[in-house]
Amino acid sequence: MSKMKSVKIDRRSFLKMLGWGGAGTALAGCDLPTTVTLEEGKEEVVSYLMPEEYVIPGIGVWYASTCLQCDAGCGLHGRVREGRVLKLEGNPDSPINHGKTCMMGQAGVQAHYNPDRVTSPMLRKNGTLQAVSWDEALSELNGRLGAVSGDRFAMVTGTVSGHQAVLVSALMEQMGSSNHFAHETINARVWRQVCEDMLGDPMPRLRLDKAQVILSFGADFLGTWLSPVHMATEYAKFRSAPRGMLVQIEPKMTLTGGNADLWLPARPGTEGALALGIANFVIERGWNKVNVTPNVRRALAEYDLPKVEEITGIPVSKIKRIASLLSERSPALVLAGASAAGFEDGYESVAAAMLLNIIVGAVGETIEASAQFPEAALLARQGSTADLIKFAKGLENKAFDVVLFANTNPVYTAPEALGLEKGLAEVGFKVAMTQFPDETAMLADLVLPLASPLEDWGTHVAAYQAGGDPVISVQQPLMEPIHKDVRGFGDVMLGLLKARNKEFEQFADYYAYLKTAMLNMPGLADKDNKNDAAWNNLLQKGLLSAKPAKGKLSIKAHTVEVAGYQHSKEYPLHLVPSARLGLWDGRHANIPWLQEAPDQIAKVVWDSWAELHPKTAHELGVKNGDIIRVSSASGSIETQVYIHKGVHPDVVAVPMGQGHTAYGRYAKNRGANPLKVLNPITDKKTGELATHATRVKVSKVPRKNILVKMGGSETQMGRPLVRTVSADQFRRTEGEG
Amino acid sequence: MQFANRTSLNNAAAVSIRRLQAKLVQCGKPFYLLMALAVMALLPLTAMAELPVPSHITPPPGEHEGEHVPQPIEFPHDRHVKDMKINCMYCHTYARRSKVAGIPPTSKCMGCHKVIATDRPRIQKLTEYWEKGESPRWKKVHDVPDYVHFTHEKHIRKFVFDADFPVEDVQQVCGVCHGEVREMTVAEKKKPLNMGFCRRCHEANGGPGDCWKCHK
Amino acid sequence: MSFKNILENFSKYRRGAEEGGHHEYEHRWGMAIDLNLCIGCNACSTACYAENNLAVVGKDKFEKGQAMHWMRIERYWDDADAGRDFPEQGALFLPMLCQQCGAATCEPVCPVAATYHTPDGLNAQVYNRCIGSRYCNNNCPFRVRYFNFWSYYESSWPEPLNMQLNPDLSVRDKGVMEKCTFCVQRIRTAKDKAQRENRAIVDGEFQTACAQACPTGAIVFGDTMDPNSRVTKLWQEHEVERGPYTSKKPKQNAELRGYRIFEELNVDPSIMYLERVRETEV
Amino acid sequence: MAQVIQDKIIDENLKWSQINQDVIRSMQAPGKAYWITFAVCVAMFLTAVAAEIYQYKVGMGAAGLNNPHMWDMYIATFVFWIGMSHAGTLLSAILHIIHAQWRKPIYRFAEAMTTFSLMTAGFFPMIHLGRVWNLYWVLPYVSDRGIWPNFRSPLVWDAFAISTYLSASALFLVIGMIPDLAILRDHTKGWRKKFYGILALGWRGDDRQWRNFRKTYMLMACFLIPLAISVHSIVSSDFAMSIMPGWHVTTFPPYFVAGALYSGCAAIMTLFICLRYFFHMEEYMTKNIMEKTTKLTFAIAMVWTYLNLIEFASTWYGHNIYDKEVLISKATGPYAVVFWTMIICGSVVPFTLCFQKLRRHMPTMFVVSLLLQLGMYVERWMIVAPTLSQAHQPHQWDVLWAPVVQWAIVFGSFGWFALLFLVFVKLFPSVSMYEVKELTFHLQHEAEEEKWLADQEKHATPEGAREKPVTGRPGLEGA
Repeated sequence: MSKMKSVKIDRRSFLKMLGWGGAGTALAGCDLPTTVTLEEGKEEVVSYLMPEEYVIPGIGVWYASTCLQCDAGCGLHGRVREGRVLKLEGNPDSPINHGKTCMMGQAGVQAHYNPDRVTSPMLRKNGTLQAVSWDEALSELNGRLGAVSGDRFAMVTGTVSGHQAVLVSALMEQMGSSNHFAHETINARVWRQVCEDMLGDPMPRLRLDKAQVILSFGADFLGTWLSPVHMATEYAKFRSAPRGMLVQIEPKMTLTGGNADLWLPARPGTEGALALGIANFVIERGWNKVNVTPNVRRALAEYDLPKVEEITGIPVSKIKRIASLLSERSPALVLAGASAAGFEDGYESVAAAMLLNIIVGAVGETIEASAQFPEAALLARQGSTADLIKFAKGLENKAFDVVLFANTNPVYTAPEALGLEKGLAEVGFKVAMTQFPDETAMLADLVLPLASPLEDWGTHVAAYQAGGDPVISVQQPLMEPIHKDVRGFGDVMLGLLKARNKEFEQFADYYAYLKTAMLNMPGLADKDNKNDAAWNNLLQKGLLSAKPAKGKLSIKAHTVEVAGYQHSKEYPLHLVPSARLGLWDGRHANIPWLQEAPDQIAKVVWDSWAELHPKTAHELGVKNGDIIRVSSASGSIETQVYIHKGVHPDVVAVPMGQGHTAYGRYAKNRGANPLKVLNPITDKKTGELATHATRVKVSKVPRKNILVKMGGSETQMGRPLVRTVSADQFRRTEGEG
Repeated sequence: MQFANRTSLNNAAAVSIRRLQAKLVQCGKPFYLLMALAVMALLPLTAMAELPVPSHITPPPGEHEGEHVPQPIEFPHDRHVKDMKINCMYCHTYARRSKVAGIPPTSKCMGCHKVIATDRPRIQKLTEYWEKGESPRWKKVHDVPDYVHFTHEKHIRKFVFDADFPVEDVQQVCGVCHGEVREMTVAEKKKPLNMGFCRRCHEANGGPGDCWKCHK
Repeated sequence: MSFKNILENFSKYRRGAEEGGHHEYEHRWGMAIDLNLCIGCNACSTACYAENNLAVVGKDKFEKGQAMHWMRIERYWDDADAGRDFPEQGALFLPMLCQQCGAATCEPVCPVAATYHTPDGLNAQVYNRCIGSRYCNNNCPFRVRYFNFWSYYESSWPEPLNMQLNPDLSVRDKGVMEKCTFCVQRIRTAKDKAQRENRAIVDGEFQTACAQACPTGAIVFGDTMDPNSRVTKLWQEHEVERGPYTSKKPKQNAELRGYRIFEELNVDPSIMYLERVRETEV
Repeated sequence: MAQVIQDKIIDENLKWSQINQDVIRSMQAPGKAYWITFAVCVAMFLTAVAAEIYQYKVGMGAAGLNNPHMWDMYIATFVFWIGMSHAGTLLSAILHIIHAQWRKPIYRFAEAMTTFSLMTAGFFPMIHLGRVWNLYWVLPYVSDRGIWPNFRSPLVWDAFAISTYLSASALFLVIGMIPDLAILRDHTKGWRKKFYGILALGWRGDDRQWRNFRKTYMLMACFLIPLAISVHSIVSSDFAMSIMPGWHVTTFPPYFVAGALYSGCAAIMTLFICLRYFFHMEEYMTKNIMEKTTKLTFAIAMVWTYLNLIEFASTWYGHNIYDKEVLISKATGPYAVVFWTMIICGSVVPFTLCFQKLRRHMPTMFVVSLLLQLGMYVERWMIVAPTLSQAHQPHQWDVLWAPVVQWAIVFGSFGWFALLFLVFVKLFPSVSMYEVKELTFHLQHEAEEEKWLADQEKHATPEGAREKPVTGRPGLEGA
């Protein structure tokens, strides 16, 4: 152990910051250049205590780590210079992101250097949170944990995987509690369930690169679905000659919709019916590659095209065209995401899409069995809103005495109707482990400041394993903690475990635990750890491939029953809480780069907005920038109008991410949070929150806002800036692939 | 090139005047005026550096009377360079590899000073730092503006390695910009290190003339 | 640039003004941006913020049009959408950054020569030479130059955000024009490294931050003078050539996708765009 | 013949001592109205100074500029003031060369206007610079850094042109005043005597001095005319040298010069009426002179209108889509009100000058002259802003209305100009005494000659040939 400790010191000492006193920050032209810069003795310069072999001041070095901005698990390379991490790039070795990142990944440094981090433990005394020492905080926490028994203890996390998941389960085991809730608002829980039920694999690999036509029912795979960066890299192959075709059916144009060849808004919640109608038509014409059981066939026959048109509002001709495309341009791939799944019968809608996949022969062609990571204990405990609802139920029943939140902010993301805040008030002791002063932390009795992902150790197993071989990727710190008084998530968990189980005392800290654990993984040959070669290789590469526990897909097509469309007089519109690549579910609202980055479609910055179709806006008599009140049965929000044609006329779409009441200077009191007004409707099968099922009415508020967006003209004014060419010509000149 | 014959006095005066103007604009204290005048008056008295200049370098004219910057430890360059004959790059190891020459890691100092001269107050101060596990916070003396990209590595390569200049005499090359460090305790700025100085040297020695080579 | 220099090189200097740029280039950095692959996700733009110390201006200043995004994704709706209920063909995305024109219109108008053409084929902007007359952006048809209307250092990088600042390039203060540099700090590092190792720069050895980040690989960056570079091959494949625009020039194969924006203004941009592909049959 | 007498520029029977008296009276200790005006001007100027200090401190963002609109009212105002300076040169130099007698009572304040509007214009390139403290980098000075300004840039030409023009026109003004200053030296006491004594440069009014004076003055006039025309051509190249639609216009130099003369003449009309009214100079600034000025203004207005139409036509038929769209947007877009203000004030309002009744009605002329200047101001703004609002890249299209800081500085520039002018009229003779004397002498001579000729015809010398009137040398006899 002592040896390990010394190793650790060596490993970490390069992270020490050098000479931070203004390096790279003096301004060109702040003043007369001669005054500022030709002065001697203004800046400081500091050397390392010990020479570091690979660290030369003035030269940047890249270290591998893992991105934690969402749960896709992309590999990272971070550029470190003078002990500061400056820039993140993708790890080219990662089969997930192939060296690429999304905007959120790029902004990881701003989460790390965020000026609004929690810098010391805080304990609620006389009603207010006050800074305390870690010793005091932990003794308080251990005392509370000691006093609670079994299921009275609950832990709420986001998606958690790798060795952190192991520690979480260990803690739950030690506490004798089964109440671990993993909460993610943006998830693919319903898709997973459908895949599990119909294909026997919860997360099959989707081969976008092989597909020639993709029909997506609201799956924003380029933006927010499953593993966006990976999907985008695959999309590039899909779009290269001979170029596949993308059809997107969704009530509000997402980033993926913006790139579709055909974008159609079906009436919200009728995607299932549309899928069934297409399936019916495909079978009718005999285009199906796989035959279905007579039961299924009978059920499908109900969905003749005129009826489907009536339900979905999509003309028969278009439906026929889509159906013929699916057969002409095989292999096809049908996806279904949030806007199809977010209803009471969401499961059925997604199942209908999957049925279509089966019928057109996508399964086995473009849908392959997943490369499951072999170590079950390390697999991701994937977050869902079902867990949040379960947790809320528990709160309602006053089932918990101590609740431990880690890296999650349910107080912000939970709909008002779940009564989370009220329920939490009844809980004896609430602990928030977080980097930022978020809404949950503001309600907590104890706040434990966590190290940022770029300061912490960890391992991650992505839920969606993109490559042929599954990987576990390593998260290593890229610099020493900026704030002295923060601790890694693993370290805190290990500390809690040590207090309960002597077994864990052999590990000095989480790093030691992780290293021991990883070196025992099959695949790291150097078991006796000579010169740390295997370990160093692992850190250098950033990930470890394993032999896949390959399953086989077994098709179980069954009948699907989707509900018809119901009009509502009182609440005529549907609320679509759209997910944004950027602010995600609101966790990145405190990152200035992401606030300033315009929304990909609306191009609005620093605020939220309600997208309305010009027709709807005309009926309501509102213009861009007018404030409207969006009211559901569970509450109301006010936000500015943004009019464009990329929404269904029955829809008001408000993006998630804003409307924080805490969370630092960049996020606080900015915009509105659509999640708050969602009705507590759940998907019947999975218990997921039906995010798109809330009906709302909209009324004008006599106030106006200046809609702050990028770009002067909405069209090119006939100027040939973005030129287009037909796909036929493209295939002629650049080949059939 | 037409400036190459300019006397160092003129040049230094020009620099001083610019500094003076700049300072006056910045704070307008008559103090600076007096100081600049004093510097100007003293300039003719300044003895020229005696350090031999390598024959393959045409040194740019230009002198500067740097302030004596108080450092955490009054490090005696003269002792190390002149008396001990230690090569510049023994301590400033990064000069041939990186933009910056680098301050030696404290362990390097301690490599000798665990045993040598341990009774001296400066060494005791150094030992104190070492035992605390800290490095002294030195003040930068030779500093170029942050919009300037200067790299030691290229200059050392051109004037030492590519020119087959004996590495043991490297201080002559360093001295072109750093002055006669062997006569100083802590480093003092002896050359103006402003754009005119750089440009004159680049013109005389065939350095690049493209703005973006040095400005960032 | 002394008197002597001016006298000796005057004809070259003058010709540069007329014909644009240098005549003996060391490199000519260029790009090819495939609009068929660009999904408009903003990864490049954010990467640019991270790499190039771009200031975050905040909502009020963004509203005034003072944002500093060197790389911006322009989103256009189809002109044909005006007659439709929905934008059925999606949006049109255009990554717009400095085109590093060979005959850049920004260069001749700068009164202090703060912007000039480098032997690498780049439009350099020397920040500390800039006096802020802003003529360059007025004369830029792409409007890709950004002026520091305010001092952003305090507001944009409150501690410890300023620790992220890239020391390889300066932080610009108020009154200075700035623009995309094709990540000249990366070019510089790569050139230094190649020189140290006594070799030519290998294609793909380094990339600009935007090209590196782009998830679909829509942006290809490289030396258009290196015959083996990916970008040169793309330019050749699409029969796009450098140099002034003439209508007499044998028209490239009309079926090919390569084009340069505003080429008819004779600015000789260094970025070739590839046309967005549209399915016509849906 | 009767026409000649009716049309006379000025009453030729004015006594020279009366002229001296009248002009010196105008320079006497100012009254209440003067001080109030002065205070208003100072207030305007100080507001501008405050705005500029604020802008200097926080950056150009204070002026509300943004990415497409890198320039706005500062540049428009700069062009306006430069333009205004042209009429002084025109009146003084061109009319001097072509011996237009009627210029003599009014050229002095017009020349002062030239100098002062240049002094005002000179501020604007500085105000508009992002880093004004480095302004001197525009000048080619020998520097330690060995770098030079970019001689290809029209902004550098501007720097040369403006500084040359300012020094030349200031010199012209001062030289032209020397005989008057000598008069003042001889008629004043105390500090004024000393002051004028220094400025009069030892003028005694002897023949050699007069001869040299006239030669110098003529030479300066000849030098100034091409200079003035080139200055505004260079200012126009700030726009014409760019490739922006609406700026890249080859007819800009003459268009700018015409516009400059136009606004300058209008300004002369305004100042003419002010001086006439406030200093009771009705005898010097007669309605006849006014009429001649207005006729000149009308002619220039028509030239300007013609060039304007030429520009529109060439844009229209040139079929450059970008140019055309900018033009259409000017007339129909968000700036349409401003555009039509410009057309009406610049091309329609001048038709009032066709009517003699109106021409001789001073209040009307005052209003008209202000309208013309408004038209010319918005013309400059219509050149700068709409092009920037709607150039090649539609993504960067925007509409900008200047915020308060810009307005404060622009208004302040009027305050500054007026301030200079107010100081001038109290320190220097705003009417050229010696030239008015010259004029009366000539007129007398002319009248007498006419009379003599008429008499000759009528009476065929019954009382014998009357002697021709004695011609004396005009000049300083009265001084």
